[in-house]
Amino acid sequence: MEKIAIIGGGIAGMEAARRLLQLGHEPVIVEKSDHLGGHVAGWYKLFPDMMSARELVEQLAAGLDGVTVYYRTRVANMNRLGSGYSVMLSNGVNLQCGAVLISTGFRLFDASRKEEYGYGVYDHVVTNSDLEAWLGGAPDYRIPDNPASVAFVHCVGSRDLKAGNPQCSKVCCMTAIKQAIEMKEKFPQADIWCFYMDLRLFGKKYEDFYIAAQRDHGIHFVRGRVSEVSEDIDGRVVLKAEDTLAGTPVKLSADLLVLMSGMLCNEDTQSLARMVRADVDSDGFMRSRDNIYRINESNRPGIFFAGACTGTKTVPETVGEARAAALDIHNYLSGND
Amino acid sequence: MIYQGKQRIWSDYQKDIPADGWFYVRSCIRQNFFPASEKYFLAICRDLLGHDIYETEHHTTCGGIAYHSDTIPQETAMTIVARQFALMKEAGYKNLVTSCITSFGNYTEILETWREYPELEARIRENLWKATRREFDKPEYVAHASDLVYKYRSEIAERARFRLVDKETGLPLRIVEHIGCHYSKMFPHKGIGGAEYPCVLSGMVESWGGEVVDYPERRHCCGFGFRQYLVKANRGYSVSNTHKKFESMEPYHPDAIITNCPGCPYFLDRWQYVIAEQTGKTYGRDGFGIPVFTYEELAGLVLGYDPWDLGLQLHQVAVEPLLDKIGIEYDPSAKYLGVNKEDLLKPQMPTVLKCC
Amino acid sequence: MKERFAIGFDPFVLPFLVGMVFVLGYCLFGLFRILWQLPREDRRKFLLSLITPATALKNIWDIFCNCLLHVKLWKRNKMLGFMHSSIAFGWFMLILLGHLEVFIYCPERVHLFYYPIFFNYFVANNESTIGGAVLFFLMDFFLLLVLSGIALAMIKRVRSRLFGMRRTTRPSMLDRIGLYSLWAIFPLRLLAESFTAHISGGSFLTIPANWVFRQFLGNDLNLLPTWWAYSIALGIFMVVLPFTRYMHIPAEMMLIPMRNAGLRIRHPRKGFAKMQVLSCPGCGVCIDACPMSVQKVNIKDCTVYLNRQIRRGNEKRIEEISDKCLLCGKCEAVCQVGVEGPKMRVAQRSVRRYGLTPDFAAIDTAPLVQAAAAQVSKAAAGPKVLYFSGCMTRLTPSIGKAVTSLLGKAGVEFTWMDREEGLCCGRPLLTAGRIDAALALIRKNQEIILGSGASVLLVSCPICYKIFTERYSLPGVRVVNYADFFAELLEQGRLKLEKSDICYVYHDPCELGRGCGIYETPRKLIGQAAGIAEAEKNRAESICCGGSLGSLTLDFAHREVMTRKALDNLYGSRADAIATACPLCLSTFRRYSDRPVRDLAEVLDASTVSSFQP
Amino acid sequence: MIDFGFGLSRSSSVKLDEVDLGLYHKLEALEPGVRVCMSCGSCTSTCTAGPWSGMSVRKLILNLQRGKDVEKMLSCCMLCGKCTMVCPRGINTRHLILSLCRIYGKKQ
Repeated sequence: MEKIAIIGGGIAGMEAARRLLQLGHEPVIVEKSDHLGGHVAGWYKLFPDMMSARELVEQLAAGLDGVTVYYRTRVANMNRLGSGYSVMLSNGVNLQCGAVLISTGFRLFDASRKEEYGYGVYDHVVTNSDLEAWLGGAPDYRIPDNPASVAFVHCVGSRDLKAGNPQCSKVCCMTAIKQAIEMKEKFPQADIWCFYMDLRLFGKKYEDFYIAAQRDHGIHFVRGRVSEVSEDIDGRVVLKAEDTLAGTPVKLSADLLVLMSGMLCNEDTQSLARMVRADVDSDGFMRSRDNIYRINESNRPGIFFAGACTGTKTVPETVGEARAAALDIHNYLSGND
Repeated sequence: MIYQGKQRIWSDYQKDIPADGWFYVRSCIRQNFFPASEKYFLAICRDLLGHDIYETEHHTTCGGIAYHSDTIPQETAMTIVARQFALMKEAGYKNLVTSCITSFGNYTEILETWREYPELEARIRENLWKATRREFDKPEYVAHASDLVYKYRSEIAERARFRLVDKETGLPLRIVEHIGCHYSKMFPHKGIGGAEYPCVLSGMVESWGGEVVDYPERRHCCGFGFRQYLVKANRGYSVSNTHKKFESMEPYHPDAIITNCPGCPYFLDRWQYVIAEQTGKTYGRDGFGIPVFTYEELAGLVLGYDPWDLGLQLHQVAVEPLLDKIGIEYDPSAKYLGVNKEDLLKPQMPTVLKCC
Repeated sequence: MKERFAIGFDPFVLPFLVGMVFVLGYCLFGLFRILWQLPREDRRKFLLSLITPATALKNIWDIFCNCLLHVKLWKRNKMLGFMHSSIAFGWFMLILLGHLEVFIYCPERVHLFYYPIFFNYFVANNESTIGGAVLFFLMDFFLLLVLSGIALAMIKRVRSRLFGMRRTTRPSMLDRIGLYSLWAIFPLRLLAESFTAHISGGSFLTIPANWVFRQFLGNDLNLLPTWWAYSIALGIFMVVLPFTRYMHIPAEMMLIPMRNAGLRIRHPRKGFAKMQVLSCPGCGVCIDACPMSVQKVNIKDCTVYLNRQIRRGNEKRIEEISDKCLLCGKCEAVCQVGVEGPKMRVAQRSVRRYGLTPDFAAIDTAPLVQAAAAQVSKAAAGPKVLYFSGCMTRLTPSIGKAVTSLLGKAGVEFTWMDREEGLCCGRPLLTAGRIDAALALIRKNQEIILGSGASVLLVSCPICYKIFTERYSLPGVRVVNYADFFAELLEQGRLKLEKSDICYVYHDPCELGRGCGIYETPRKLIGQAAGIAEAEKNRAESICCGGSLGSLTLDFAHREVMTRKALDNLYGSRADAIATACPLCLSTFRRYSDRPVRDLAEVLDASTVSSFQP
Repeated sequence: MIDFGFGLSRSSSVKLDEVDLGLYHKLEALEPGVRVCMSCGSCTSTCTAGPWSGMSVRKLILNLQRGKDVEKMLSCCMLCGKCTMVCPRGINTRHLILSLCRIYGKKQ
């Protein structure tokens, strides 16, 4: 039985560990925080089924009996040793592994970098993850008790050269619509506005959400990117955008502004990549051997990827990829690659 | 254009048209614009081919033109239509054939509305009863007269004296077909060939020897559009749309246009004169226009009826060049003679568009 | 001393004579042309300044310090300074002493201006006088000085880094000819004087050399060829001089009086600008200074190349170079002769023809005036403060918020002129060379500001501040930069700061530092509010953030590299955070910085402890 | 010619294949960035001149691509550079505008 180091205990790491355990291996999860589940653990509900994110994490955790998990631990060093890898952890443990799975996920774009949106400057500006935490029950003083209007701005730190990320983060359109619906359900009197550049609703049932948002919830969609935000005398946020379809500049005073922060590669991932000389792609994420057929494989033998460390992914994509990675590792270790 | 592609679409939009037992309702405006067309529809289909088509002098307008011009509510139009149905019932017929495209659209629309809202039909029954003490049955089948001519096109072809070919070269004539908007654009399944590629007229053209011209603005309205023409302030809009069609068909050099609607042949014909006066441009050969025919006129021509009996002298655009091309004999001096051979006098000729 | 030849002439002086006549003629003609090109009032001003004792004295002093001693270069790099001043000053002294010799020993030859140059050939030493010995010693001494300079120059060509220069310009063909002939002149002079020393006399350098040479080459046949060679080298140098970078030697001597006369660039190619172009020595100090030079593709776009292309008349390149520049002003700050790179470029841009000209007539200022006036009149006693934040500050709302907060804490009532809608200050148009449009916009803003009834115009953006102070006519309104304003509030005790533990490195924005000369106030303020560190390149040598509106063509990717370079300079201070005083620097740095970037107002606001109690 | 009291109205549709893109192509050569506009409208909403002249770099680019005139729109541009700052595709909008102003000159 060979050890497999799984770096990152998000949903990708958890699912891969569960499957590797089933395949008779000995996965070890290295998690930098004090809990498993990563970003999803802080999420409230998952589209398109509006499943509870906590339930998903609990389900995944239930399959981890017998898996060693090191919390608050980082990889200090990692070297090729024989046919496997020697992984030095920050807690002093040294793992001898047959294979390494990098499942370090992503980080959210720091919305305060788009300073024209005033995150951290204005009273009523939150990000998608702030809102999700609040929906999940965490108090947030920035969210007013009874907002008359809520504005969502898509593509914050995505498709934006100035923010250093020209890529589309792909899940934000759908997240915005999901959250818009949730806000409308919480505040039926409120006007909800979505400011988008393009609506990219590509997944199963996503279009249904869009139609429902329009038809059942009366959410307003404006095609135009918000260029600047100011604060009025009552502390409301004033958005300026161009309604590019009508061809006129528009202004909106809203009680709450939600910024759909994009997904970027985790900096930790890049330092891991340097340790084993795995390639980093032009978008900052890890480079797979190809982006069609071997997304789970790195250019180094025995180093595998799962989840958002190779690019923006939805939850089902991440979980599916984790299973595929587990199978790839199993085949790699049993030599029938 | 992939012909097989069109055929595949046509196969989805075929109507099973009964051969006989038709109750014929005429059009309000055709009798003024193209007075011989309806006469020759009956002459060809009933008298020549021997089909059972009945008409009564008691029927009225269907109300469609007033309905589309926003002058009467739909319930009024429905009650008028109900009366026609009552006349048909009284005459013992079950199939309705209309001369007018707008009537066809109007009847179809009303029947479809009643199907969706039976309570409306009940109310109309009541209205009709209160107003006229008549009762009606809904027709089993509603067809447009062009549907019938389409159905009988082979019979006509068999008896034809002329074919739609250039007598000099033997090549088929290039014919533009123009379908009235209300034929199938509202209910594609009610038209032969559907709304995108209707084949009701192209079928006739092909079986009579001609070649159908497909051009980009084929689907576009003739420009009549009821309010667009009827209100003078909008008339520029009307002629602009006709102009757009002619500009689009011009590169194909069509020999003739065949239509199945009361308004279309009128506007495609008369606006050629107006466009010529406004832009100095004509679309036919040698300064002539492109002649526009109703399907009855074209059927009459191939069957060898006299062009002046068919009323072709009432066209703005001269038909003589086309008659010459096909080789149809006619007496130029008889063009402006009336029924009793009295001289109706030659009208004043336009300055730009060449006429004879 | 006695003359060896009664006619006082030998054919070998001809090359020198030709060169001398040519260069003098050329320079005089050029000078008259430039004077002719000057606008009338400028010409008057210039000629007047020449006869005004104060400026005349200053001219002489500046020429002595800059052209001969190269004082500025000494400050930059000792080796570089020594090299230049040894050659220039040594040569000057050789010429001066040569004249002195002629004046003393054969005054009847004073009118022959080749005589001092070739003095040693024409005379024979008959008696050793004390004076002669001193002169001979001095002549040898200065020749040695020049030779040491030439030696350094040769080393510099191979290893420019020893002289503090990472990159230098590539000399053109003619430049090389000039360079090699210049290098040849002084060794040849040494050779010629050494061969002649047993006749003409000499000193510590030439006498021993003469003795050595005579051991090998025991006759005087070598004498004449060396003088020929010396004369030819001089002749070549002077003939090519007008077409090489060495033109800066005569040109700079005229540039200094022109600058002292207060002339400004009025035409991109003529007059004062032409003089600047000719004065460029092509040293390449501006290459290292230029923020664009972090990338190889942009190296040939700094001021030295602009001057070179203007001299060559390469219009396409002139336009490219003029449009690309960020106008950060650093090349001007480091330039040894005072070529005004940014102003030359703006002048180039200003003559460009556009088919479309902005027209601001449609802008109705009345509602803006009314809105501002209504607010201003509401303010209680004291100065009526009108705050102009500028366009860019809308994209960095934190500045406006911090300024508002600080003014509130200090109890200053104010009106925010462009909080909702506002006009641009006009500086971007000005720097793009669209001067008439800029002036039209300035008039619009003047209407608003004067119409509002304000007495103080508070400006937080240095880009705006510069044009407000330079181009606006606002009688009765005091234009004040926010750094100065906050400093005053501190002095008056209306703001109180408590030092935080954060250590900031202050980035001098180009427009505030080099542009307006404000270096110390922001530092003083930050020093009171927090710790302060200095970057290696700071103050007048601060590196542009790369976001400047000055450049018309630089694209985003190229700017990013510059920003990162500027950040590296700031990181070098090991400060926790970066402070600056310009919205454009702020947003540009924030885009890439790995540590917090704050505006001066934010830094102050965070450290303000007590509020003003009226 | 007869005055009928009505006449042909010009079609409002743009024939894309017949559009005169001369101006656009000239601009492309001077400022290739014009090609990557994704019509997000950030430039328009942030525009300082917008309230006075309807200036919109987005519309400007689109109009050029459709062969329409853009002269009026440019009249109030102050070159303040905010549009350049906010453009997510990093287009040098100021250079774009200046280049366009120049091309207009050459056309006449």
